[in-house]
Amino acid sequence: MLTRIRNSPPRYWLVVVVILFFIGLPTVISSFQASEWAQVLVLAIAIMGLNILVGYSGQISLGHGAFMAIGAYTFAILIHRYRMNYLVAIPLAGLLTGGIGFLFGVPALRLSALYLALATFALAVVTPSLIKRPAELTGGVQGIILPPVDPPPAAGAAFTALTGTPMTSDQWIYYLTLAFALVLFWLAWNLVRHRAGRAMRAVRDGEVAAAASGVNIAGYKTLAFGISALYAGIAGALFGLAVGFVSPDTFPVSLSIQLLVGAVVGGLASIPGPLIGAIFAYFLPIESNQWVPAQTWIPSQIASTVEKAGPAVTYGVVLILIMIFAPNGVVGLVTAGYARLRRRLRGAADRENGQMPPDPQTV
Amino acid sequence: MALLELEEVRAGYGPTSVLHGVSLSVPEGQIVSLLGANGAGKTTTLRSITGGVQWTGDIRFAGRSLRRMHTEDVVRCGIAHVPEGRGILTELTVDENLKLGSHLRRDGAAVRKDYDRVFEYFPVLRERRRLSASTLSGGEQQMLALARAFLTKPRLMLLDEPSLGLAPLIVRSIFEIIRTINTEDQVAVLLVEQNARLALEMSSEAYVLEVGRVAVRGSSSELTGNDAVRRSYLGY
Amino acid sequence: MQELLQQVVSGIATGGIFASLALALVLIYNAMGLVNFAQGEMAMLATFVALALIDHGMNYWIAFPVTLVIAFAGGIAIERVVIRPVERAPILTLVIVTLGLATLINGLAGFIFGYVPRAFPSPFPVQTVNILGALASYQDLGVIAVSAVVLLAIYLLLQHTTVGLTMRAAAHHPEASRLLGVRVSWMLALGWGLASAVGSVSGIMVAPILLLQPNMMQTIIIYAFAAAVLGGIESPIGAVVGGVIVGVTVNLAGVYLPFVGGDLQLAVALAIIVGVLVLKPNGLFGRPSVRRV
Amino acid sequence: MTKTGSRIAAIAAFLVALAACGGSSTPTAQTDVGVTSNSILLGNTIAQSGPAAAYGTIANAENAYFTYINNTQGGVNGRKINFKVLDDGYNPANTVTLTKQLVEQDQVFAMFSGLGTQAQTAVRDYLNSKKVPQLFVATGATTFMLDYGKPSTADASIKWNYSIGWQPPYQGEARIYAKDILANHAGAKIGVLYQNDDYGQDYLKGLKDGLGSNASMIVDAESYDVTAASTVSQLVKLKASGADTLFLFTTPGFTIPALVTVTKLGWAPAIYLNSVSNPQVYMGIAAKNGAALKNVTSVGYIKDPTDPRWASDAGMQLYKTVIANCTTCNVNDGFNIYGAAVAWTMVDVLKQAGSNMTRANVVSIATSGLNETNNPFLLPGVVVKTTSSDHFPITQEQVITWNGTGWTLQGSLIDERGTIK
Repeated sequence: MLTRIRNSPPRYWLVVVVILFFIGLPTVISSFQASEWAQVLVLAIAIMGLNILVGYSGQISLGHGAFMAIGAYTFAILIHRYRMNYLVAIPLAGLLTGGIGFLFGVPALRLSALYLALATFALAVVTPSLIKRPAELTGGVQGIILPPVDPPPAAGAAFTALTGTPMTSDQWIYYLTLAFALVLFWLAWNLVRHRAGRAMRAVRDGEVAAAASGVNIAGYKTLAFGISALYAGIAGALFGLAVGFVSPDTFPVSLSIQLLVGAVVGGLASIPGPLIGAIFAYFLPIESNQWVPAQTWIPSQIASTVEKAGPAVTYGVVLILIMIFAPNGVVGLVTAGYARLRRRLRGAADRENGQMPPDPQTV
Repeated sequence: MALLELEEVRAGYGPTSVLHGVSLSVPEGQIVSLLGANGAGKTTTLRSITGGVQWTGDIRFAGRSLRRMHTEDVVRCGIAHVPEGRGILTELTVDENLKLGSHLRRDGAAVRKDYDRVFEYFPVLRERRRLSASTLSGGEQQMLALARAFLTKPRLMLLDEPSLGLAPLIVRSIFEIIRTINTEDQVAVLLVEQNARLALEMSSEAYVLEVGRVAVRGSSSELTGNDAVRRSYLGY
Repeated sequence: MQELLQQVVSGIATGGIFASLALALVLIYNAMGLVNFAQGEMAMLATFVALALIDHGMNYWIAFPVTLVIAFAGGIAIERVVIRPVERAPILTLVIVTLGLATLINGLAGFIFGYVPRAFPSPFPVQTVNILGALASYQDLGVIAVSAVVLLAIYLLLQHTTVGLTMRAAAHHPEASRLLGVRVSWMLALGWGLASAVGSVSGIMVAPILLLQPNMMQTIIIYAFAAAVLGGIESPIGAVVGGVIVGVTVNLAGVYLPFVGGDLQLAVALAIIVGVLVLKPNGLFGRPSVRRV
Repeated sequence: MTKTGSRIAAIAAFLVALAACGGSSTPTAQTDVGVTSNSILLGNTIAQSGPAAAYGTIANAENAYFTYINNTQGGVNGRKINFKVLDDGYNPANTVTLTKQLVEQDQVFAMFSGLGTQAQTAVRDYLNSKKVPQLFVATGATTFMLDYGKPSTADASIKWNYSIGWQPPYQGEARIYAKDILANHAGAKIGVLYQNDDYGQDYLKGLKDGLGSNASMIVDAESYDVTAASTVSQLVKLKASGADTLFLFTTPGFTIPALVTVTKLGWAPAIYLNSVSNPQVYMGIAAKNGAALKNVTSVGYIKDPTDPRWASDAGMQLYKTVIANCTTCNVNDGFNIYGAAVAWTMVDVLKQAGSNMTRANVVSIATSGLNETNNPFLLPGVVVKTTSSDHFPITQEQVITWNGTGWTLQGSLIDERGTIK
């Protein structure tokens, strides 16, 4: 066992360090900051779903926020109307959204990537008014307020033992989100290296060639849509739990754009990409409104522009620049750099299994 | 000094290189044929001349190097390239295809005269003028491609296997017209052909490519006479 | 009955707005096989430019063509700076770039011009005229007339001018066109310039009705998508016919279908998009697209 | 992690201040989180980007008033008012996160004038459970006044006794319209165009309750969604219903095209306009676009900066000097004088709290002990009053009619206090 650990590739060590970092985080930061990091993990889960859809099956969804909305509302209705325990409601909401995604995947099969982008974008724009219509179910415009969640005694005691301070609801929600994130990231990684993942990448790289070699195109495209919706559904449910409130205006078009920016910045065909993308996509609007104006070294003219223009301008510029200069996002740059470094060190162009860096052309 | 000169041209597609140092020249007003088996690099040679593929070495046209020039600029220097598959725009009408040939020219009167000559050479084009180019047969499309190339008033025509897939009767008439254009308008021709016998009849000089290198060069009469060359490279 | 006619006429008017924006979408699709997600925001920005010109005392009938020229130049500039670097990238990259462009323009317009709705003059008087019993305002008829003129201009340009011919050639066979001396990448820029100009007409027509503010075109673009897709994504005539059909359908659905009512009209557009793409992807006038493998 | 460092310093300073602040004359000077010896920190979330950014200027105007008070009177009882405003882009999810930041990280004393019904309902439970005052929310949603003290629908253990509104409730305003209709247009046939959200529905409910038994006067009510391309089809239906009076419970972005469409359809009903859409700047846009604007009625409770009547009024002069502190504010924008007026009440409450600057005390004053008769920015006679049984700060409004260039006051103030149960 020891030998296996000692010579396992450095990437496994990196993963372990990252997990330990996230587990220990709440003990050093305030409860409010824990709630912020919980929302980062929520975005990461949704982006992972988008990543599977876009990065691994070549289909693009510009309306991923809509699936988060479905997940959040399913969760809220299960809790508010049917008094279901939230721990059960989260996976249930995820599965239901996954089912809806699978059904939406069936017509999506017939659409080319361009038309699918168009249809999902229209869905994102229409989502708020679709939610408002069944008012008696979704609470219409007022939305649904969810009761705060108290940490269970076991977790509370463990946390207090560790840090000496009582565990707040935000910190508990953080750990719950972290748990779901770890499971789903592990699932995604295995999916990638498993037959289904390779088949999905075959669909992305050359649909016709994949069909010729017996890959059931329809099945995998729908599967990819279903899985990405499952991820978005769970993310939506956790989002509802963290915010404690769901309403039509909580799922505007800009949420789908924020997810896309996260997926693109992180890197569309990588496992760690969504985490980095989520951190960027979450803190960008907040810090551009608060941190940037506070910096004296930024000329006031630029600072006030960034502050007043809101995240839209920065998102737009980031989307364009990343697509032009680094289509595979931050992780793409790192792996490309890392691969080049390895090649220079080892001289041999060996390709690791699993983490196959995609060739630059395919996004 | 020849109209077109290739010097140690290397070219290929990404990592695989096809031409390994090809040198050839086409004198003003002459017809030169470029022969060789499939995959020898004939089409790649033409495509490197008109910037369709990355190349190293040097290519000069009328003394000017074509290095790092876009295809559309190379063509504007007076080179007409009828590509493999003829490059006919089937969504457009015959007339529109022809217009694409003459759209760069400003000499109105000369253009009208050239249109009349084209319809004289290829009467079928006048009948089908309004119809979509997709209604033309293989031979008629070849005629349209040739007519369009002629209308650009080139100094050099690069023809990529004009005889491909055509009945011998039609091939004979097309080659006749190529000769007429060459003699009447002093248009040089670099003719890539599988049909070696016909090509050698037409051309004054010939090159034979083998695996991206010039294996044999010489006047067409020498090559036709030389049995060894004929048997091993030209297959008849 | 009179009320039905009234709804149809006002539907045709809103259809005219959707049609001119859909026309812009078709132009870019024809140029490079891409749906430009930023078309609506580009139209909105052009309308703000028009308003700035008018506010500086320029007569409406001078400001209108001047804005078209500025929009044309803007379209070319956007293509040269933002689209050319990714011209050969896969379609996903291009879609993300145009979406980024839309977000950027919307944010900038919001920052520069603010979100307070502004009045925009209409060249046509508000009085109404009685057509077969239905009251149509000159403004509605004006919108329909301008959209028809724009379609005719685009049709003539594409079908009966050399520039139009080279643009179509570059769109269908870039390689073959290059061998005939056509500067293909400039043709794309030209396509973007034209689409931007045509799109700005839609903005200028809708501003007096919806009032000019940065989010003016955010729902209009969805209706324009529906119009372009319904009409057949590569057919200019389809875009106008599609626009009118969408305008009338959405208007009638809003009035006569209780389920739709006032608030789900946009969902009707979504239903049209998904329905057409699934049942008849080529729309009414589109040609089946053969994909070379 | 620098934020943690600065926070510990803040708490230490606060404790020191608490122990040492026997300076002021009053016996036991109590203070609370967010209050230091020389400052009080108030927090606010409002939309300063995105579709609702037009409202963002309210917070700037409020800040201008606080700056005016800090500069001229050294703040309240020697404590300067610091006002931290965060932009939530009108998305309730952002409101929740930013409010938590203001409460837990920035340690504000109270939240003041948060904008948006959904946004403020999203944080009401959180603020009440943390006992942080949610004062004078910038929305006319009746629930913030009618449901004061009631248990939360989501968690009964939380009571809504730390939240209060300020402006007249939408339902109160609609009742005033009903009174006006019953008094002057008894035989009217009413058509209503309303936005399908709580804002529009609140108005409609107020109108129906106000009309009471003859609510049947409403012949047709048409709704629209914020994503609608236009409301033409709804207006055509309303005209066809034979209505001769039209109520527009619509936001400015939809009111103006509606007014234009009505003229375009050759229809000239008596029009009732809700107060959110009646600022003079919007009426000007509608007129410029061809709207006839004949026989238009609305209500007001704040002085209109563009009304020549107030040109030499002391309150208006004060407003002009106050607003000078805000570089980006347009002096004629009705939202800005609204900001100044509500900030005036806030300062009034802080003054009354005096040295007993605790959250509990400030809340009890604001929700049950207000009796403000001299707010210089409100129409003369408008009282800002709350008692232990009535938590509607402002319930009086005056009917106004459009005279082609501005609004003219009609009759006298109508008071709806106590009518909303």
